[in-house]
Amino acid sequence: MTAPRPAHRSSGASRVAGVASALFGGGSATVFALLIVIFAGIFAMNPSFMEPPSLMAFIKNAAPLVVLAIGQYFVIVAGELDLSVGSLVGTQVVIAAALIDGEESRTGPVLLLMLVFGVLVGLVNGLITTVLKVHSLITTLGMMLVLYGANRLWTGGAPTGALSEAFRQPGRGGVEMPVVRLLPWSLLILVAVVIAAVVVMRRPYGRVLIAVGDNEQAAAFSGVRVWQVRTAAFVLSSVMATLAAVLIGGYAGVTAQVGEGLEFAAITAVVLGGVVLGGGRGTVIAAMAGALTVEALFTLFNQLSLPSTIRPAAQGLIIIAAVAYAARERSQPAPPVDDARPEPARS
Amino acid sequence: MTASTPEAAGGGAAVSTHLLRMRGISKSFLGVRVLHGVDLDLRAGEVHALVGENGAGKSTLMKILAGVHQADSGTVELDGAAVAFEHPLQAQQARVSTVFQEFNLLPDRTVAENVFLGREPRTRGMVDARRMNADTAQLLADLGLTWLTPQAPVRSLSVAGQQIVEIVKALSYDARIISMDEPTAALADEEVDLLYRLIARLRERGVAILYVSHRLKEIFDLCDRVTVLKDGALVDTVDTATLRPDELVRMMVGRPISSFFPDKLPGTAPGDVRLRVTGGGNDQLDGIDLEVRAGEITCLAGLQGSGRTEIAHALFGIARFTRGTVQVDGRTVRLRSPRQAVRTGLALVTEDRKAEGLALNQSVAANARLVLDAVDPRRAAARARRIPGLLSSLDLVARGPDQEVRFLSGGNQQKVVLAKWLATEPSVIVLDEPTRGIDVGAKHRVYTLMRELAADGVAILMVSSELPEVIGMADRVIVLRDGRIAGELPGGTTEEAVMALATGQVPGGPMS
Amino acid sequence: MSTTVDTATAMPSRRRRLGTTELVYMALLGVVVIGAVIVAISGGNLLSTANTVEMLSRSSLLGFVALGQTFVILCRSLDLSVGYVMALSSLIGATTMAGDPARIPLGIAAVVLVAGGIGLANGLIIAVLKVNPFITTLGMGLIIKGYLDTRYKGPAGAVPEAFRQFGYTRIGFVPLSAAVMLLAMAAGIAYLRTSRTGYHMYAVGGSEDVARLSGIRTGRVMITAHVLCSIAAGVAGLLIAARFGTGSALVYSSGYELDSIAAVVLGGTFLMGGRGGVAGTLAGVLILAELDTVFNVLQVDPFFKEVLRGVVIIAAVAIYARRQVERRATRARFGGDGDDGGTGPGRAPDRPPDSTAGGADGDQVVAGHGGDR
Amino acid sequence: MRKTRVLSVVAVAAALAVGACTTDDPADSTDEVDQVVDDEAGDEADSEEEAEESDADEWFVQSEYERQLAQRDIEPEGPADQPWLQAIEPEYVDTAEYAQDGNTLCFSNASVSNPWRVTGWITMQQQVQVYKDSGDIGEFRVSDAGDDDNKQISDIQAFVDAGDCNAIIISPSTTATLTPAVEAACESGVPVIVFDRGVNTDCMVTFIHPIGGYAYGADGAEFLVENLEPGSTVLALRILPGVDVLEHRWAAAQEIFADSDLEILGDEFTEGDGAAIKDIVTQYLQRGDVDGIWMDAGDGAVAAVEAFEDTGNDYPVMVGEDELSFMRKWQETGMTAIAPVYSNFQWRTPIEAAVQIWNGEQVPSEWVLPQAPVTEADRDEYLQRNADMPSLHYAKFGGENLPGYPEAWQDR
Repeated sequence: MTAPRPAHRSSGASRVAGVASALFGGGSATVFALLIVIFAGIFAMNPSFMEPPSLMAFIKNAAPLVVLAIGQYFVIVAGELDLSVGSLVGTQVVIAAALIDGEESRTGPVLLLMLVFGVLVGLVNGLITTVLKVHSLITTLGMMLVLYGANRLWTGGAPTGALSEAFRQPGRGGVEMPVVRLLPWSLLILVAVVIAAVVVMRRPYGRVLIAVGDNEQAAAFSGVRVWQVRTAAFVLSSVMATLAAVLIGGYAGVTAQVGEGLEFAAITAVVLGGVVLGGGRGTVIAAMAGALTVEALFTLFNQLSLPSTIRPAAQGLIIIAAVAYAARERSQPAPPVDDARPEPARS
Repeated sequence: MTASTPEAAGGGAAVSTHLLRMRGISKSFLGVRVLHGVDLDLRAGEVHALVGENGAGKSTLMKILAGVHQADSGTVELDGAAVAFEHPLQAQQARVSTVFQEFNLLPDRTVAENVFLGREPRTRGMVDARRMNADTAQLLADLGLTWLTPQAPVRSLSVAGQQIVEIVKALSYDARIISMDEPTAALADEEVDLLYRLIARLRERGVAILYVSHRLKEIFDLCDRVTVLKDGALVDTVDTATLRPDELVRMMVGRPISSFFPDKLPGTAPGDVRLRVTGGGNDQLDGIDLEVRAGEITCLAGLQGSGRTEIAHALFGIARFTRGTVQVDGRTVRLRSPRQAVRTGLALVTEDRKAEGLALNQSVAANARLVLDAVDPRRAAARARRIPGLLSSLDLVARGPDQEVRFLSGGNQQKVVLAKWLATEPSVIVLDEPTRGIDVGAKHRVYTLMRELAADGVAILMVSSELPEVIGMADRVIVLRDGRIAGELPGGTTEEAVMALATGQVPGGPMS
Repeated sequence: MSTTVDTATAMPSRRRRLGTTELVYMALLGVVVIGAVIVAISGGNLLSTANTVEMLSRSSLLGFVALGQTFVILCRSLDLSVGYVMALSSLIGATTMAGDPARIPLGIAAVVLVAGGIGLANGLIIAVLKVNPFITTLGMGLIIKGYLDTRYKGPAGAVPEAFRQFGYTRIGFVPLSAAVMLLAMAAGIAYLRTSRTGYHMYAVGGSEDVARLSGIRTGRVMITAHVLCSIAAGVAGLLIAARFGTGSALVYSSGYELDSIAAVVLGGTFLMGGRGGVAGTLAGVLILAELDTVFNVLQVDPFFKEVLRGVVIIAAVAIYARRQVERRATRARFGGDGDDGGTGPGRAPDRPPDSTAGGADGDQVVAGHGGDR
Repeated sequence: MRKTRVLSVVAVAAALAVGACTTDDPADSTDEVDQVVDDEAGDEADSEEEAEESDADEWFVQSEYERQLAQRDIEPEGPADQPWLQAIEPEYVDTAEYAQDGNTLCFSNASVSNPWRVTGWITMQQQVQVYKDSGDIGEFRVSDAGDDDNKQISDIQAFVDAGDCNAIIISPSTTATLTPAVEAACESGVPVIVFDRGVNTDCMVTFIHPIGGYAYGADGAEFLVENLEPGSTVLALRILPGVDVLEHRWAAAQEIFADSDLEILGDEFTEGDGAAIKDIVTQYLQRGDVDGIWMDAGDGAVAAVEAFEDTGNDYPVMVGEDELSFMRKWQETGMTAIAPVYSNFQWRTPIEAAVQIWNGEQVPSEWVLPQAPVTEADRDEYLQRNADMPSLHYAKFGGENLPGYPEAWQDR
């Protein structure tokens, strides 16, 4: 889970090297190194952390942020930004609590409704950004305010109702297993989401998405419907936020503060993963690793018994240092062109 | 036309001493040598061409002179004093200015603000906009450019206007040396002429000009001496007066020019009309009637802005035709987006590779698949299997399919673009300036490719501003003027005939 | 001769450049008029002295922050640490002054120094270490938050009575803080229009490469912008201290970073840098303050306010974007006179036609240059 | 290039070193959990003595602490079935000067950004409705500052400038920072009523509050001391640093824990976020036993309890709050717990006070409301009473006899 293996696709060494460099090269190497260092640090502090139940607990806690980071990755790699996910997570949990109100039978329909709402929010974000040409920072900032306000306007300021047991299962429950004691649903969901995300990014849509983030005009001239592709990225982000809301609501239940600040955590995670703000570069695996790194960092702080108050400072320092380090790697002069020698003449 | 004879220029240069002396310049990036031991001299009042294939090291040498890069070894002497520019600012302060290929202008700022960018005149510590405008107006007047206003936002200028602003900016530093990187690459012919006159004036003032160009004609028209680089090393520096064009080409590529435009492949014959435009028009174009046949290379010629690129864009749904009809293979189609155009069987190799053709941070493979991924996602994987074969048949030089295209040379980037479009198996392919800014070897491959495609029955519409290319390749030449078709000429026509139509002069009339 | 050219073209170009700013002020006027009408219908008077005073005093705090934010956004950067800088500055100011009027200058100096230092650090990390500004300032905010939470367990320090006047005195009906803010805005306008660094901020935001190749030390410009931004936030922190009578760390949770960005963008400054200015920002701040006042007078639910604010911000920027598109479209239209310089690297797909090149045509007769060598 | 690498390595190293400093020798002590606990506890004590002396002073006032603890045992004056009208040791002031016919009531609210405030705010509106119906209150004008001190200062100024408020109720968002604004309001001659958090002035007519943070913190801490074996471990979960009401609670708890044999594993800030709480508690449980949880507010108490369930640990001795989701969880699990109360019914009192002041009736200058924790003894009674109320509602909200009950609180 934590150390993704390079995929052996058996089409030659260059292929493996290519995948490896895609995974570990560029800005992404930093995040994997950092992740390993942090895990080593946690393990040194507390060897029991590596025991399956502890790891499972870690995954359960980290799952929502990883899911959010994957959603944010789609948007960032397309050259945009989604600040509304934190508010959306909060709103979705509140919607769930208010509408389910403890009734088990309502779980399914409400989940469906949340999905619809998530898609809707993503559509609005995407269409305002692509059709009305509003910078996504502003669009999603506005959406963040709207969701924050509307959610509290609806509930009078604090969430009401209660989540059903079924709703809480994905984030809290799991399958009884011998070694790990409880294999959390969230781990299974996470694995599914990561696989799906990797597949999506290897599919035509994923390639087109990155191309749009890299060079919008070239993509458009290649027959890409840029507005659709970008809007879909926003929809994916919102759907991921909805899933994160299900996981987080399941994990910890309803509190008034749920979701606050998650947008910045998700963006931080993605950027820490070497994905460049502005689009066109970075892998979804690295974004996921970024999210795990952020969560592992909190765990490390806890293991170090770092005073609660100083943790943000340490977090800020490490993020800046890691991104600076990755930027240093990237800003090295470009390798020279290959064909300084004349090409073979053919005629 | 040889507006400035090499003799006259050479005579002027002979009295000058060496203004600049670069000796043994070497430079490596990541351990790969891009320049080794290059020498270059510039005399006051000379126009000195710097030529070589893409990747020969021209740009790097220029950037070392400009202070953008620093040489790993070697010396630069200016007026006999050793200098080492670590920043473009130092070069400019030493009165060495550079006009780069990518415009270094701020579109949202005015001409004057751009000219004096970085050293705005101040009065009592405050920027004096009035003086800045007056000084700019003076500089423009000195060059006879009174039609340019200092307060005009650069965004509102044509390419030539922007180029001129660049040169004025260089002059405002009272430059002794101005290097120009492909200054005519983006200019229409009449604008080129304007540039020539400007260069003549600069030469009179004793300014040394280092002129990087791919266009041989300009080198012989304009330059006194030429320095040839190949593979990062100096080949020779010679007077243009004593040099023949084919000799120069041989120095650059080690290959005679004779085989440059390949012959038609056997069995190539014009077939059915694949693409027909009737009465096409929009806010840029009017009355466009056009037929492109299978197996035929049809060429759109005309001055810059005559509507060549606009037709390509209109055909591809980028800027649509608002009038008239377009038929592909006999069926009337409405092309409202590139996507529809691709689905109809069209392909467009755009003129600006970096801005419109490639996602530079993506791999060769990803770029080559892009159209398939975008337009036919379900069958993209299957159809993309052709791509490796296409790329190797195009002689692509790259580390592998995973190499990012920004690391490739212009020629190889163009091959990736071509592969991207060939992968769609188009029935009509529009090539907009397919050889712009690429080296001679790659150019040749593009020409042979066109012949191969024609032999396969693809209809080819080529847009080109290089007349030799038009004459050498086209089966039919359609000449545009002011957004309308000025006339059609058969293949093998003369450049004079094309120019006559393009400029509206009576054929056979005085050409210069 | 050049003077006639000057007058001939100065007008249109100036009009074009003022366009967005004018629009913002018209929007401000619109908000005031519509607000006044709605308030009048519900039986109030939006333009009463009390409400005007309220509006102005609401605007002053955000005004300082947005002023600083304008500089960095013009440079195509942004600063998410301003809220934390405000909090830290209020505490440093209040603890340094410690209730002693004689120590007021010392307190101000300490704030300017510390805030400037933070701006310097932000600028250095962005310009030298090449870290994305979003991440840099987010991280810097976290660092300051960590320090604040560790060092200060609550409000600290005391501001002497004399300094409190900064927060409470009025000159006529203009609160002193608003007057100072307006002065600072005026200074900001003058700075951008008359200082080289001001000019260079537009250049760095417009294109960092162009700026660098024109000999501008882009790093210094970026750093200057960040120092100014942090100092402006520091002054906002001093105003906080003056109004609170003490320094407070919790200011950082009030969301001034995003509010200030919204105000700047509302003021017509392009989020991607190189276009805009302080005058627009002032209008943006006043629009937000006026909206707040209207909502307050009308007793709008606080959460509904958030919704409206979000909608207003998006709508405003959508309108600016729309205008941008329309303006280009009209300029690109010309009948068959093919002189659209549509080539060249970095071309905008819709570069306008060039009347000047038309002049060139007439001037320089095409000399059959296409003739072979 | 090299330099930046060195720099960033140094930065990371420094950050890690900062963390490493807080434990004496992490490498040696990892094998024995007890050892870790010892080290940390010792360390905590050290740092308190060395560095936090000034901070402790700032938030701990011995006399006030003792006064509040004593007030818990004083029988309040007033009707027992209307605790919002009760007062502990009141010193009445004459309000004849404020008696008037005007009935515009202005209320500057800090925010309604948490469930406790939402519940109280509904109660207050219902109380206002009662007096509106009776004609005692005409207009009820509200400004919500959204937790922004500066905005609240403007809001108060706006009320003063408007000049037509007959009384101003202020629920300050922060004690120290709102003082000048409250003083300015007092100077305008309008009767000013402050409730919930205080301000550093006594210019207002009455200051309404429950006994206070020290008592709240002490209720929980004392309960832990009584119900845990000596040597047991306690984790303190706090919301935010620097908020006076919350800091007082923690200061009192620290005072009591210091005199006990309990070991405090740590105090963590959670911002009241359930996910953060659950994560932190889970991590503490991975490292060792946690016997008791002390919280400075009940937000997210259920998440803390769930962390014990999900990791298969026994329930801790729990300090929550009278928030219903916690009380229901408490009843369901039967764990040993207490729910300290920060009397939510105080939101009714300012309205009552305003009407009394307009009538020229005497009011206590400091109106100290009773504040008694919910214990196991009366837990079921309160749950019974609030059976139809949603979670995140507060048991002692005191609005049962208002006409809007129960719909207003249910359909918020």
